[in-house]
Amino acid sequence: MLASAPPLLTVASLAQRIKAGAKVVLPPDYSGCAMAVVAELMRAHVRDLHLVGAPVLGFQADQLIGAGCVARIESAAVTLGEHGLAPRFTAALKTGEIEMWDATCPAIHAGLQAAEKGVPFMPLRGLIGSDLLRVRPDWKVIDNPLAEDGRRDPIVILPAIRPDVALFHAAKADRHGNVWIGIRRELMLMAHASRSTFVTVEEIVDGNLLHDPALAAGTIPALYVTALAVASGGSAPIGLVDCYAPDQAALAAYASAARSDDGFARWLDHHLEKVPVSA
Amino acid sequence: MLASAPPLLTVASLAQRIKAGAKVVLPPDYSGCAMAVVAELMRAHVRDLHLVGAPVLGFQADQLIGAGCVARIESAAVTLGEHGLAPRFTAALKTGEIEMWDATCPAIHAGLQAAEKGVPFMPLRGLIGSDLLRVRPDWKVIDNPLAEDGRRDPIVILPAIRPDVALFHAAKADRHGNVWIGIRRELMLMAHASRSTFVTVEEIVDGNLLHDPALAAGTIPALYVTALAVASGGSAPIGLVDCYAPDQAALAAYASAARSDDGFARWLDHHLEKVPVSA
Amino acid sequence: MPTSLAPAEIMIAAIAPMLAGLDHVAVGAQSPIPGSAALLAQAKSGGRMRVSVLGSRDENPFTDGGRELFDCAGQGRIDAFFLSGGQIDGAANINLVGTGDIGAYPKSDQRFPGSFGSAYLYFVVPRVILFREEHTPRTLVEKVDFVSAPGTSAPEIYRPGGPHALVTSRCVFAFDRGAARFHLQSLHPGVTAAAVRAATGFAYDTPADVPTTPLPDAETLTLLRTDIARLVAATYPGFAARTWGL
Amino acid sequence: MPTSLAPAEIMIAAIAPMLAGLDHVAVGAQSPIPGSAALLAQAKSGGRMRVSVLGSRDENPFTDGGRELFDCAGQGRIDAFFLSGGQIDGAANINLVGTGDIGAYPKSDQRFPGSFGSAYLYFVVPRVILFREEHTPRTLVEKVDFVSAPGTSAPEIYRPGGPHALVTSRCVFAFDRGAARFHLQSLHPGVTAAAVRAATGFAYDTPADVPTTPLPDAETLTLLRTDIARLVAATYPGFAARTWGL
Repeated sequence: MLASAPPLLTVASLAQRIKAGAKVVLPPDYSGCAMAVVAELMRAHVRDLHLVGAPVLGFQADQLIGAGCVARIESAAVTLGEHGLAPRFTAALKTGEIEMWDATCPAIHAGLQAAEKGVPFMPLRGLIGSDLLRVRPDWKVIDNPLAEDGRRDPIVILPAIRPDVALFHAAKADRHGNVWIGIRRELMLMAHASRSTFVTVEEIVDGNLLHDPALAAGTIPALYVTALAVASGGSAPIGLVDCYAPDQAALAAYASAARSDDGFARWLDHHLEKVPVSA
Repeated sequence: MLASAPPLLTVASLAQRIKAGAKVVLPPDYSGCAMAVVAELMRAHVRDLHLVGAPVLGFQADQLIGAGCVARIESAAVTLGEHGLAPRFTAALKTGEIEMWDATCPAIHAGLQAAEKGVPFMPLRGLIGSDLLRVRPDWKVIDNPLAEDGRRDPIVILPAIRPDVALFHAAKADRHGNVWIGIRRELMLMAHASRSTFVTVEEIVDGNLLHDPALAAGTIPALYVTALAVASGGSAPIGLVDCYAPDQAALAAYASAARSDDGFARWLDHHLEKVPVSA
Repeated sequence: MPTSLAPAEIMIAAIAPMLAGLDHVAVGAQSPIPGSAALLAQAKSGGRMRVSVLGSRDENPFTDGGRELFDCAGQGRIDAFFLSGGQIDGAANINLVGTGDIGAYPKSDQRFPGSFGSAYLYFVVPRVILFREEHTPRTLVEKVDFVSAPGTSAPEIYRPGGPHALVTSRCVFAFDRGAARFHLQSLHPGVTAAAVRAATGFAYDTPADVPTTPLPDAETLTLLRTDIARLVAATYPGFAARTWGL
Repeated sequence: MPTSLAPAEIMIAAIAPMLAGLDHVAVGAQSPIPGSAALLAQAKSGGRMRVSVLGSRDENPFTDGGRELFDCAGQGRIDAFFLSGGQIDGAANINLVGTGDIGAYPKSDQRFPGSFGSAYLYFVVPRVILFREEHTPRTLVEKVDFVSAPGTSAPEIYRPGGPHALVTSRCVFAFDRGAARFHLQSLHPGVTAAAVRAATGFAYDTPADVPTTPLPDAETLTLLRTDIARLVAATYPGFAARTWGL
């Protein structure tokens, strides 16, 4: 089994596998964000990423937009939460630098589930009458083909969302490449739906997570994992539930600095200096 | 929180909540089967059940059919596994006593997921050209409405499966009504998809399963649980993974006895004598 | 009657009775006022009410990932939810995307974070309570610039849910789904109907006699400022600090 | 050349090379012969091949419930799977439902357990290997009475997968998807082409020269009877006892 385990890379070499133009699905700030990889993507000036929020985006997206790495955002929201609006996102929309595919949370979950199931679309209730349908020409209203005898029942169908890359951070993996995510099942959905999955973890543990009945229930099997890297503190300053809390001062400092182009540029220089080159 | 916990009943009074004519979804033999409740349903001669296999059925269905409790089976298969064909099922099909809705495993999963998501249908690949479509008029072939410019792309859509009752057995629950199922996520899907969920467990544990990050990942929250009962050994003789093994001798004895009407009748009398009235 | 109620406390006290008798109330992330109201209503129900608070360590019961809240609502298991809007209009349409001509989308004049789950939950949760502290012609507009989620739908549209009321820092509006229109239900202490009219960008009905928003009795206020405040602080520490100095 | 090969061992040895070079082979519950072949092929790959065995404690990697095998196949992550049939016909249609006139459904003459996942997996798994020990005109029929899953599909049908070969206790048939027809690929030791013809209810092509099914060399047979047999015994104890006395 070990021979088929995904490779254990450095953070930088893992980041190098994420190419310009890739469609990358990222978790929300409350799940596991691979901030160490985000730093490497910014350092490498990876271009034209299509970021998908599962289902919303925060600091990761704002930073990548500020660093010029993003061509398109597909998300139900982009926000720094209690730290306010996402300033680089807002600025980039104003300049027209990025394309925006506004969505609603369950539509993104449904699109990822369609990819997970290998079906081309998924139906979803709601949405009809929302201007989201005006700005999302890829979403379509059909009449429910199973509606009772001739009754009209309009319903929206959404295309599958199949990202090239799922990228996230988790507490632990084993040497077989199994990754423990606990109740953060959106990470499992991301891995199932995506062509490749890159994960950073706090630590590699001994044994096999799938052989422990309690841990297995919260584990993404190695067969979905393309490559791993150890990044201790890899989701700082956003934090990782049950491991470390958000660094609110650092997050506030970012939110403040990113309000201007210059402020962001200074923040980025300083940030990349602090993140060691791990090649 | 305790005030909103589902009630803890006896096995018999839990069984009494499952009414004649109910659409009841049951797990396969390798998941958790509430055999103690099945015995009470047979004792009470509950009639006209519509059993849904998630996605296949085994001993539970064969026994309930033999006891005259079943009007319809909806399943991808009915089998006693290494103990052979399901004899009461086979006999009831011959007499026309039960209606049969043959399916295929992923179609049942998809139908339950449609109910879980509150959508009226789910698409599924495959199936076209199968005679299952001839015997399942509720399944329909449509042209994928999102197919590229005019290309024909036939695809099957399946109606949601919304059972009245999900019934299963699990290793443990807590006093809040949360039920631990580990990797047996089909049980969670069943609970999400059904109007009511009845669960027997080996034991009630102290504390709150949702507050333990490892156990929470394999836990069905109490909000989906209608009522619980403690049934130690409640899935014998089929067995419960990590708790107790199948009693192959008892299973073989059933498979042999159930080959004839008389043999089944004797087995049932003897079986209900052994299962104490718990009311 | 207790004195010096915080504006947030008046809103909390106004929302809580709207939840009485419900089985399951869910609250989105970063919604401390609805969250406090739901926890208060739960305490008043003797714990019979289930309250699910997204982003809470102890009050979040979900174990199937980010989709579960929406699936749960789609199953009909959530009786009430809360939505806000950068703009809210008189037909209870809400805008969480941005202001300005939709033809210029996505170059909004002012960009909001995005629609979150509103375009779905507004349709399937029976009792959606709108809340917005800022009650000005800027937030309560005649017609939203972008409909994240519509207040009402044509009869053929599947819609078991929809708006119930709008609670602001000045008053409570009740919503009539048939008429697709708000009416002024109650005024917070010290607020006049004329002041509400001046601060509101949309048309609504005003009954001859508008009562004052019922304020919490002493017992309720004590409960709110002690047990509930402590629960709230676990999920919304900043809000609890600002409101109750916790 | 080892003597006294069990019939099951010949089938295992015939299937294993069909899996060479694949990344991920999945095996259904109660499929000991394909399961043994997959584990043998995995050992031959130096562990590079991933094998997922449903119902196995150690070789089953799935953590998302019963649906995951099918989702995983739909994602294109399963390269080979195995199906059998109560009836299999010359166009590789398989019948897992029952015999007799379909007009009498569900009152089959002989009822089989049901279609399981065949009506889906046959379409989406690139290399489906059919297996059936009993090679008689009763099992290998001209036309199945009920098509659980069709062997081929019209060009407009989404179908990345389909049948690759049919392995029985007598021989190996290869399947040509374009022609929708089997040809005799190899005969197990001691079996004649005429005997296969007499035992087969469907038409197929027979090349002028039909080789003997390659048998395992001594090293492979030792591997099968030691390490692989032990792995197999953990999931299929009855089969391992019958075949290897474990």
